[in-house]
Amino acid sequence: MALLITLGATAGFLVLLTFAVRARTEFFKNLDRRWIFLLMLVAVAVPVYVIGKTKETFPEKALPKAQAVFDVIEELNEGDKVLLAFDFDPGSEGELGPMATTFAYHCATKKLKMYFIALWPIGRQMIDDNIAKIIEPDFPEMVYGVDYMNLGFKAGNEGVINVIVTDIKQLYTTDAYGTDIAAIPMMEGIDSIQKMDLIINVSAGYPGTKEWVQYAVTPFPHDIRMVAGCTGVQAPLLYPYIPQQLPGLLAAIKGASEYESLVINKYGGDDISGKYLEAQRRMGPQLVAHVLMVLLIFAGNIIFFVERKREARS
Amino acid sequence: MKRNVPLLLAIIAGFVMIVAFFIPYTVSWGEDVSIWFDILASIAFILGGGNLLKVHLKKVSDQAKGWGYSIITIVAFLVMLFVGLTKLGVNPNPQFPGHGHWAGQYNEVGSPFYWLFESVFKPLQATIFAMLAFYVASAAFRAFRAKNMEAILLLATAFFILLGRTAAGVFLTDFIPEESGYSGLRLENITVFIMDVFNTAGHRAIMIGVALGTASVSLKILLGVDRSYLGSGEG
Amino acid sequence: MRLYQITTLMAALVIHVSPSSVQAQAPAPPTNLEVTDHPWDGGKQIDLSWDLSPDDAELLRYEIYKAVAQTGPIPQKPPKFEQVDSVPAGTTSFTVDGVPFQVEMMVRDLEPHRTLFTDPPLPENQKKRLKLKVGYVFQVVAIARNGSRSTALATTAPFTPTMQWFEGSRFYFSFMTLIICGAVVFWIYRAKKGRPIKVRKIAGLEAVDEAVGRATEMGRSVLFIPGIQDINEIQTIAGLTILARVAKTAAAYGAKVEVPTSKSLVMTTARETVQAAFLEAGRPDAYNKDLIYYVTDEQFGYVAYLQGMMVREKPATCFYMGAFFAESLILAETGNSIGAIQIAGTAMPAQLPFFVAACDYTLIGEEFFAASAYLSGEPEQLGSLKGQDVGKVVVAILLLVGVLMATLGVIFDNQALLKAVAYLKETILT
Amino acid sequence: MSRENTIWLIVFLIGAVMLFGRAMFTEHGMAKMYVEESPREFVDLGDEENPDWVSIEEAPEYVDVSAIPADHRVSWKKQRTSNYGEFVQQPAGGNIQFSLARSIGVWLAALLTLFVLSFLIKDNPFYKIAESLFVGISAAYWMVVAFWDQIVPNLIGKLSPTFVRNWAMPGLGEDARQELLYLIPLILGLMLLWRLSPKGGWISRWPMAFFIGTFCGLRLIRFLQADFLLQIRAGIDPLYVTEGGVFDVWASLANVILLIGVLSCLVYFFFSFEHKGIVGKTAKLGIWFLMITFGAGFAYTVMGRIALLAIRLEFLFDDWLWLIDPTDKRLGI
Repeated sequence: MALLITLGATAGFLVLLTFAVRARTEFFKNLDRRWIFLLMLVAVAVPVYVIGKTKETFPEKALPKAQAVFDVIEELNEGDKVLLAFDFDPGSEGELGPMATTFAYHCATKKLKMYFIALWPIGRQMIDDNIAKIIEPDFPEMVYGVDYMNLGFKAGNEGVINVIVTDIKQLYTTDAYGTDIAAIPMMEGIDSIQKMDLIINVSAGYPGTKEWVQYAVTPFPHDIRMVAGCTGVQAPLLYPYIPQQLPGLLAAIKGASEYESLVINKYGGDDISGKYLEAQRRMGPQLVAHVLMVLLIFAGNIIFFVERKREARS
Repeated sequence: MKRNVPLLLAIIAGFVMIVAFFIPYTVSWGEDVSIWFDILASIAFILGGGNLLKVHLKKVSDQAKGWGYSIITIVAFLVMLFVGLTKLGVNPNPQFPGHGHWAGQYNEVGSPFYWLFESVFKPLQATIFAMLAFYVASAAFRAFRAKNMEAILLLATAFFILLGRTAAGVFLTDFIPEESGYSGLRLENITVFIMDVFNTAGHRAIMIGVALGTASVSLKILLGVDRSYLGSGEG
Repeated sequence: MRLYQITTLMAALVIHVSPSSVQAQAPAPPTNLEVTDHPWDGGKQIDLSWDLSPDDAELLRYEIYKAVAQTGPIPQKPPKFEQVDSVPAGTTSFTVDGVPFQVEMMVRDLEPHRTLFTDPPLPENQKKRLKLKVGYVFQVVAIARNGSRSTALATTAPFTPTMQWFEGSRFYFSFMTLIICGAVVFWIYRAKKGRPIKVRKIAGLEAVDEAVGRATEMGRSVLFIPGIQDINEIQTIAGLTILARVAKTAAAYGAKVEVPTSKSLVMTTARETVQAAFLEAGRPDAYNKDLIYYVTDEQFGYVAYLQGMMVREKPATCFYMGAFFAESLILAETGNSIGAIQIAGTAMPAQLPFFVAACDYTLIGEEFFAASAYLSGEPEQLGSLKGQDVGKVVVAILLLVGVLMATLGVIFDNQALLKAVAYLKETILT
Repeated sequence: MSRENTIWLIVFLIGAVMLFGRAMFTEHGMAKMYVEESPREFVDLGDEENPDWVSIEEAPEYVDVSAIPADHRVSWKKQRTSNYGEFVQQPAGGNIQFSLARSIGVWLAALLTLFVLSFLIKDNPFYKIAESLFVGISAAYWMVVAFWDQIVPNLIGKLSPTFVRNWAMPGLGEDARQELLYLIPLILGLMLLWRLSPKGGWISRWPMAFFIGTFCGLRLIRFLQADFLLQIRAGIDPLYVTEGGVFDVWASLANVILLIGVLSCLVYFFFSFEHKGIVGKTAKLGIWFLMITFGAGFAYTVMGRIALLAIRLEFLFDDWLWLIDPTDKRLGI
């Protein structure tokens, strides 16, 4: 039924558009792209506003890749060690911020030990934001140095991974705040990241998931397990690594939203703060904008065919 | 001296790195050199920053078109540099309070550097990035026209994935039961199939090709066949 | 060093600690556990072998445990065994990975044994790190189907792996590297000898000269963007090689080439390249180094500058050659809106769709690397392309053989074939 | 002034007046930012030789803190970003207060966001301001980051750990030893900078050649291992797949398509033959596969880009205009 209505509406729209294009071919042929910009702005702004006001979100259904990420983390037990590598910056916070939030929330509710690390200079700020936003207010019982810690940023890109995969203390003598590593209780016995039970990477590009796979997972397939969340651009590149090197992957805001719904449905309870629903909220503008994109593609083709027909006639 | 020494340096360094990979004792050399490179790139900021100042100062002194904007660039550059390098307004490190502000974090919350980052750098970076939302729309409108088989495949794939990755995809093909043998035809599952199979195939081939291309370009440089990076040999 | 290697009292401690809880009908343990160094490795692997337990038929698996047992005078805690892995019943050997022959230790961890260190004495600095040679002890436990465990079969003395001069696990890889590099070198050599090299046309490359020519006619500039990665990225280097050709053509036509860069080192190298190109074209006087300048390291700052500049100066031709990220579409769309001819080349698969959608010509992945060879027109460079093709043939053969073996193996359930496939995947192709 | 410009000016003025009115005369104190400032105070209980700093809360009771001279005390306020909701609900005597600097920051951020978006209409002075500002700020930003995160710890810190420990990195372990090996990058760096001198600029080619050579070697190996070998390995799968003893049509089909796809794309990349005849047909199939790949890549990226625009608009609606409050920062105002 839903299909029929949608198909009907689309067909109606297309017919109308075809007539419009025929009537005003010149206008559509040289369509000022600013009209498209305006449509896009409206398509995103209106749902952002409406959802921001009503706080209603679309239902989400988790697909296998997000489910796999969730399952891998679910398999861990209280006290297991997780390395959270935040390799992104404010530019891609729209996509990756919700993932980072949900990862931290999931790990914190499961009482995993969290080790934050960043290969991007600004990643360090993302870690601090995350701690200030999630752990400090909502998990006040967690103690820095015992339940979570911040290794901070180290320059050197994949070189850093290459070293810490066998010897973490060679590069990290202090944590992000200048405390001697040896004085931090949860660093006891951690000589390399092979001691981690899982690596979670949130990545916006280089260095990121690909480098973690190449330099950490590939050489130590039995000792290092990893799941990742990445931007839409990167996702297709990482598919060849699934499932051997990468059991699960959250791709862009959609993946974030699926994972978020899994975590919140299981642990969130009824009265969950809006900050944990960010990805699902963002799927609203996403839906409208995607539909707009599809209609634009249709429209472009109608213009193309009408034009071609006209040219053939003349 | 001007061309042969550097060429020799490149050749030796390159082949040493290749051989080192197979010898356990030397396998970490590559990491050391990577760190050195990052240091060199940091030192090179003096060249870049100097060039930036030179270009804009020249514009200002020539009163070239738009020289007023060059003043903004110069002032912004110098202010940010000063605030950051002097750690202006940064609190001491609570671990070492006696050390003064030099031991603090250069981007501490509340410091002027942080303020500039939050209210200028961050919104500008994120907004320029966000402009892509508009550009993808206009590119799709213009370029995705069914001119030939290639274009049809491009646009059809984009079409399926765009729909399949939102609630619309689930909604549209909801009538196909999930447990039935046809569940593969549900839009979200078509998306997954395209990604897993066609996309993987394409990317795998591209990756293999890129690896070969990289190896070949590297070899050409290491054999001295391609020397365009070395310049002319003139001073 | 001598002193660090003293083998001490560890052996005695090995036997009495065992994770097993012996039950009533416990199976007999395996016997004759032997430890040998794994050949051809970086001193991080040890081979274990044992004789089957007499009760092997009733066994489920063998569990393997390892513990560090220092060979030097280090605090002697009882060795803490941790499980390495488990292997199914009937197995008699296992290679333990991740057992480095030496580890780094802080002086304060050795402090209780300061008296032992007379030659050389321990440094005063408590946090000083020392490299110490270490050994390992192992246990193998048989696990029966009903879950009961045998007593542990343990090694008697700590064993230290040794580091060889060649990494054996990379033997096949070195062989593969030799084939591919050898093929490239062979064809370059052949081309140098003057044998003709025939290479297919690459769409878009013919357009390079034309595009520069058009810019000259229109009296506008040529914009060349070498990507946003630094000079340590091969794509940037390949991009600069193409810049050499573009600059040479532009010098010959008298067109202006503008190269804004986002890395200082790329600016430096690009200046060398362009200057050389102008010299080669016989127009050294026309070279203006101010046209090659640094903008900012920030990706989007660079893009903000470029899109503004493109709209204002309206270059007639834009080249995007190098490593690109999100900026690809911003550049290509802006270029499109000002009606420039756009030629892009990159090996960043994620950005290729945008260049394909918005540029006139796009060099895809390997084509981009090939372009530099192709454009130079030198036979040696073209020869390298032939070498690359050999690499592709190797891929095709390996893929076809591997898939054929795997398929036949599955259809006829032939264990020998399946084992061969596993060897191919796990040993040769790693 | 052209008609278009007049219209824009009027639109801007109306917008500005509305914003100002909303900010001044309604409860929606737009873009007001709040911070929590917690005081930190430390005193030095040691002497000149051996300073012993403790926070004032941890000072032993027998010490009369107030008697410690000013040069043995340090105090500052640590800032935490807060919000209107917390400000209203804080208990009496709380430390959350209005921050003028932060509020101006939000306004600046919002205006710069609009300046950049205005480029979509056409190039204009506002965009030019944003652009010049961004170029200057970001170039300096990365220089500062390079200085504090690279030069100080990795160069100066290696060459003179004592100096760096006393100056900017007191947390640098006592075990940090001088590593003279790091003279090499320093010397290479100086050679590079020699370019600035009027004569002998060619010396800067040496470090460049060294690094280009090194990375050629490194990348050659890395790419062949990670992308070449491992991709072949990943491609070796049986074309006949069984699931629990039963023939699995879809999985088998997927593997067949994968194999054909990879091989035909490789044929497309083949340089030795012209794309004619059977080679041409296979190459064509390869292009089709590539096009599907690109279509998928395009659509995936669209997803991400829209999310980026959404978060910018959320910032404008939420933090700046106080129109929506999805994360309950302002008790639903």
